[in-house]
Amino acid sequence: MKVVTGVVGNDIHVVANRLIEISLKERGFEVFNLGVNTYLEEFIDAVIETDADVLLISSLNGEAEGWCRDLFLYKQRFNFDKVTFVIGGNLGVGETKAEDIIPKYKSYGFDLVFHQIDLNEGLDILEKYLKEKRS
Amino acid sequence: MKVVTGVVGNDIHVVANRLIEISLKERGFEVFNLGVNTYLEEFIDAVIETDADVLLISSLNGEAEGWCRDLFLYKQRFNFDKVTFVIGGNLGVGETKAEDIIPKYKSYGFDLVFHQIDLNEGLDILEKYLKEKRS
Amino acid sequence: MSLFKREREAIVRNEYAEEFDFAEIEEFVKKADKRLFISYKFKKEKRLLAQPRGGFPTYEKMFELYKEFQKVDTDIFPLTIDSHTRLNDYATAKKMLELSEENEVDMLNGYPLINHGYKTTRVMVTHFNTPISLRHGTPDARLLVETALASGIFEIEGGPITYLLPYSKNFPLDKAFLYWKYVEKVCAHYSQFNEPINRESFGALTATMVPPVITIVIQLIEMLLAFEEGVKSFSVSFAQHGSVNQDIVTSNVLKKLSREYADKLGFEDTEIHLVYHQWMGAFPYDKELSATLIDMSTFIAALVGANKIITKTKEEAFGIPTKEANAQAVANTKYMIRILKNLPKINDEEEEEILEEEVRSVMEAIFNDPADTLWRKVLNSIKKGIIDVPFSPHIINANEVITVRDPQNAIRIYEKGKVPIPKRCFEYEKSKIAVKGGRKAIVDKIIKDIGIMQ
Amino acid sequence: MSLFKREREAIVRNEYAEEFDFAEIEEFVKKADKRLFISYKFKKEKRLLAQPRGGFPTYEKMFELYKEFQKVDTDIFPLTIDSHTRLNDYATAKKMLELSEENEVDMLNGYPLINHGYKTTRVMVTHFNTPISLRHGTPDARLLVETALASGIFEIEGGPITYLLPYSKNFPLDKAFLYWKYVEKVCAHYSQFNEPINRESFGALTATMVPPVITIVIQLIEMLLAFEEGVKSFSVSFAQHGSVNQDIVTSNVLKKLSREYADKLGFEDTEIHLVYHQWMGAFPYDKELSATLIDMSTFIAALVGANKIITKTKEEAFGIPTKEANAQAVANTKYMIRILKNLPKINDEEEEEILEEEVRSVMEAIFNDPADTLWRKVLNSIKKGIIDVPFSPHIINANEVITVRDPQNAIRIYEKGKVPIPKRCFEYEKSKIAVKGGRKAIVDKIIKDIGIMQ
Ligand code: B12
Ligand code: B12
Repeated sequence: MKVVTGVVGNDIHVVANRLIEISLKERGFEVFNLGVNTYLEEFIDAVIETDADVLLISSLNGEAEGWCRDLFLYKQRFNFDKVTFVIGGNLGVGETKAEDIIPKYKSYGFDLVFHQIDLNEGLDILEKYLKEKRS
Repeated sequence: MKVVTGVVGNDIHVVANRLIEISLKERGFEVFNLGVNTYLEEFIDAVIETDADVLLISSLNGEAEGWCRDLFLYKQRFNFDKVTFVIGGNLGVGETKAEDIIPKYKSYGFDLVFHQIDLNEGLDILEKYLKEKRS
Repeated sequence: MSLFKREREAIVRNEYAEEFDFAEIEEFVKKADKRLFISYKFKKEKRLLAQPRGGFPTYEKMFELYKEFQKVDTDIFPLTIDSHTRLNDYATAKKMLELSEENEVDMLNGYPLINHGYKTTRVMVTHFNTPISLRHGTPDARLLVETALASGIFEIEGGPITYLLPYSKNFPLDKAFLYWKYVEKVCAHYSQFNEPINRESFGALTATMVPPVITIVIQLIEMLLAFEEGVKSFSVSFAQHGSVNQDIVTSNVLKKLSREYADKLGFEDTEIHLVYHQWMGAFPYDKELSATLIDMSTFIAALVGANKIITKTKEEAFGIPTKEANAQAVANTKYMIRILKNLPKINDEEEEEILEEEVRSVMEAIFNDPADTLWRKVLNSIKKGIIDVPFSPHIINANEVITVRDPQNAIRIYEKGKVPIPKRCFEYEKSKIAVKGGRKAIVDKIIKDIGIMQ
Repeated sequence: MSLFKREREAIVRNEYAEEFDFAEIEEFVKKADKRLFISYKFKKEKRLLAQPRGGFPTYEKMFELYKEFQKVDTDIFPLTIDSHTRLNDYATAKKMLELSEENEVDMLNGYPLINHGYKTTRVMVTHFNTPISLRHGTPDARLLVETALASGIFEIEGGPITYLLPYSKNFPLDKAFLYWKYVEKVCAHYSQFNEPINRESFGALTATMVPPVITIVIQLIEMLLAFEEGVKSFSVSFAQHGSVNQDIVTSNVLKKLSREYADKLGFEDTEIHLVYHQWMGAFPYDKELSATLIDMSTFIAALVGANKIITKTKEEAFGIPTKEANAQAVANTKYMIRILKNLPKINDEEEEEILEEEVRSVMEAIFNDPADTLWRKVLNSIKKGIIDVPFSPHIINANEVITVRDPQNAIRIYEKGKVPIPKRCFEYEKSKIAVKGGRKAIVDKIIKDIGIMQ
């Protein structure tokens, strides 16, 4: 399974990104890590180029919303049926509640949304999700 | 003016009591300090014996209520018209609100009730009260 | 029947106490889970342990408090006794307990152990299976301690001085010593059957302007009196002074001299622990700042290398804390202990030398008293003012020592009364004090010094 | 017109910036109230000063934040810039500001200073009349700093390394150095007219496993680069490491060497201050524990003798804090500073000697680079990996240094990459590390080490 990952927007929090790469590799994924400060378009290009199964976006500095709202436009334009879209990290500015955050990002086209959820907890859920999707 | 003072009941918090004595003397009162661990009856006896103008009771450990409820009985028995009854300190167990505490102690017969009020703030009010009472 | 045994039977025969089955109690202690013994926990876990204070009138509320403490993995539970029981006024305690049970209001500031009895209390103690420390402040704690030990409470705080001078107005000194002698004996007795019962002195005293020399002397004395009766595990303690350096110096001298005096008097086979009290003086009327204050205390406890810390709560200024606030303080304290790594070992040679000399001088004066036993020497020393605790409410306490804080907030001796502070030490103390002026200036300074954390 | 002047005029001519009236600005700086200058406050008040972080998108919310800070008597206010502005993306910042103004949601994580402009911002700055520190993280901060100084913000944080390696993925190094040279020049320029503008380096860097040697070297370098351009007042800084002793050692070495290098290079007429950052790494998702963590940081700041402490809040893990939480953190920090008395002066000779030797060795390697100017030597040293910041997102950063925590939580160098750590120092570092095993064990350890406070 191929995963494209990175941190979206003008966000340079790299620590989780490094750990995500390690953890994904340990779980047997083929990882294309675009690193921090990556724009949605770059992510989309990489997904198409690598024929990835998963796009796993991180955002920590709270500004993801402005950068990710247009995902649904790309999903209209390209055929991404087999791609799973995941976003996680700290998804709002200030203290925000998961129940407000999750539906919002789902409406943009994300399949899985993890707000302030530990990395490995999220990746466990992702693996389960992928298994179910396949079967 | 004569003041009988002390800490009521099985209460041995002496620090405020020492400071009260100092402050009352500085304000020109004649002070009879019965110290800590003094029962209501002892206070009443002292008031009668010294012909005091003020009975100023402290309580810090939260147990004043049980010891002071009977003040109104003494007030029925003796003529205490010229005596001002004051209580102050920490007047309930646990965190309690002044608006619950004050009416209760007033109903027992106290003229001035100071719950978690600084000593000198309280004594200022007492002096003002005495001045008004005299005139 | 031995005299001691007869004495014990007389003590426990009290109209407010249930009947004592000593054989059953001994059996219980023999078989008691080691996890109930703090002396065992000290041996096994070489880290700073956290213990709150706390007591509620009813069994149910006490149980709820313990459940709350359990959630935050509290190392040692407290059982704090209400102040009527402390003064052996079981009748009033009973009345107030009944009122507390009938109404929703707490009419007692602690758990009236005698009225509840050991059989009931033991159910709770063994249920939680965590060491419990008895906190009281009782000059005559004979029945209370019998009841506590029978309940499975295997640490007893207090002592004939520390639970008398700060806690009583006129309880007779000789009785206090004799009654505590009894307590030590009972503790020593039960110590034979399983892990030792731990005794702890209450070094916080009045928590108000007590200079380290007085605290340390009293710690050493109560430790020696306990060891004399056969106690094997003892905790000396002191409370935050307000000056970090003074805490460090006090800790270093207390650790050194407690071992030294114990060994010198032939008690080499004893364990001595150090307990640190989070700030025991007047708190600010602000919960956030109070939380910061107790965090600061925790840092210092770790810095001075204590074995146990006794916590306060952010509600200290307002009244007996809720169980939630109490457990939160433990959680914060344990968290800080966990993350606080790599503390330097600090000492201050000059200050330690001065303090040590002061302590040795006072100890010598006590030992030089002509009386035949240590407790009588100590009793005489209190009467003579050689031991003099500032802000003690007790009528026998000399009340001649006057202390003020130096510009660094260390407590310094301004007037030494009858306490035999050596000349050069007293000069050192006075040299640190900045306040000038007469009696009025000193009184104003003391009032300010009491409120330094507010 | 001088080259510098022409450069300045070009910089401020930006479609998102308002027109700059340099003559008016100079006049403003000349007449500015001394209370706006932190360099002046440092001189006047010889105590540990407290400064929070904080920035909100709209003027109104920023004003409310300052009002909150004023209530708790905050020593220095912050102006934290949003991350679009940091990356010079004023167009996005503008759009998001508009959205934030129209709706109730904050669409920016800081104050977009360029879009607000200096005329508006100055009204707020002079209203509060408290020194303000510009917090950004911008490699190209030329326009931002011009705007800040024109607004009356007289402390500028950052530097060509500290605001680049932790804050950027691929901003060109040479440009960063040149742009910061410009910033220093502007600061030096305005320093002539009134009290000096204070520059502060950002020693926290990535706040993740950075060893003290790297932090100190970068502090010294940025200080020297600023002094070279005529800056007269500078703050070196570092963040809590996770080991108290390592903080003490770092502070002692940093204080000593910053003065020494400054003097050696002929900058005797400069003021150097020490700034300590409360824990900058990952916080626990628990507000009460977070409050305890920052209390602990405050204690250490006082212990290491810092001149300023920069606060976090108990909401750190959750997101940009509310103004109330932010002010509360300042209140707690100031309270602890006030009550924390008589801290011992501590040092650790062995550790300090090792760290000093490491720093001198790396500094020597930098100075030995054949380039003609210091900034070019430094640039080359970064490229060569002589300066190597763990967890930097920047593509030029070598990323070869690997650090782990020793059992006391001190950060130790496990792999030194190209950083010229002397042999005996490296052996010392390795000797402290307990973790055994291959790559996997180290990675697991590092993950644990990042989360020590959680
Ligand atoms: C020091 C102290 C002790 C010392 C006392 C030494 C001594 N002999 O004096 C020691 C350690 C021995 C002690 C023991 C106990 N204490 Co105590 N103690 C304190 C503490 C920390 C400070 C008190 C103090 O000295 N303050 C300084 C003086 C100057 O201020 P003050 O007493 O608060 O009084 C001020 C005002 O109340 C006012 N005031 C007082 N009287 C009057 C009268 C008038 C007319 C006016 C206007 C004002 C006024 O003036 C003072 C200055 O502003 C307080 C908590 C706090 N406040 O921070 C708890 C506290 C008073 N103690 C408390 C308790 C319960 C006890 C114990 C029962 C133990 C226990 N179960 O925890 C025992 C007491 C046993 C007994 N028989 O009473 C509780 C009371 C609980 C409640 N009300 O709900 C408190 C509030 C702590 C707590 N949160 O649990 N204590
Ligand atoms: C270290 C740090 C920094 C370092 C970063 C160094 C670097 N290059 O990486 C420095 C100091 C440079 C920094 C800078 C800034 N930071 Co910062 N930073 C932090 C801090 C303290 C820790 C982050 C960290 O490394 N954690 C450790 C890693 C392992 O955990 P993590 O990042 O939290 O990620 C976890 C989860 O989110 C999850 N996760 C992440 N991605 C994904 C994806 C999936 C699919 C899943 C399942 C899980 C997942 O897994 C991780 C492990 O559990 C956090 C606060 C905190 N969390 O304690 C603030 C924080 C993230 N920073 C913040 C901000 C705003 C900034 C700045 C804009 C400055 C400012 N205005 O205050 C700048 C960023 C500029 C920019 N262009 O982005 C805010 C974000 C605010 C918000 N969301 O409301 C935070 C929350 C602090 C705060 N409370 O204000 N920061």
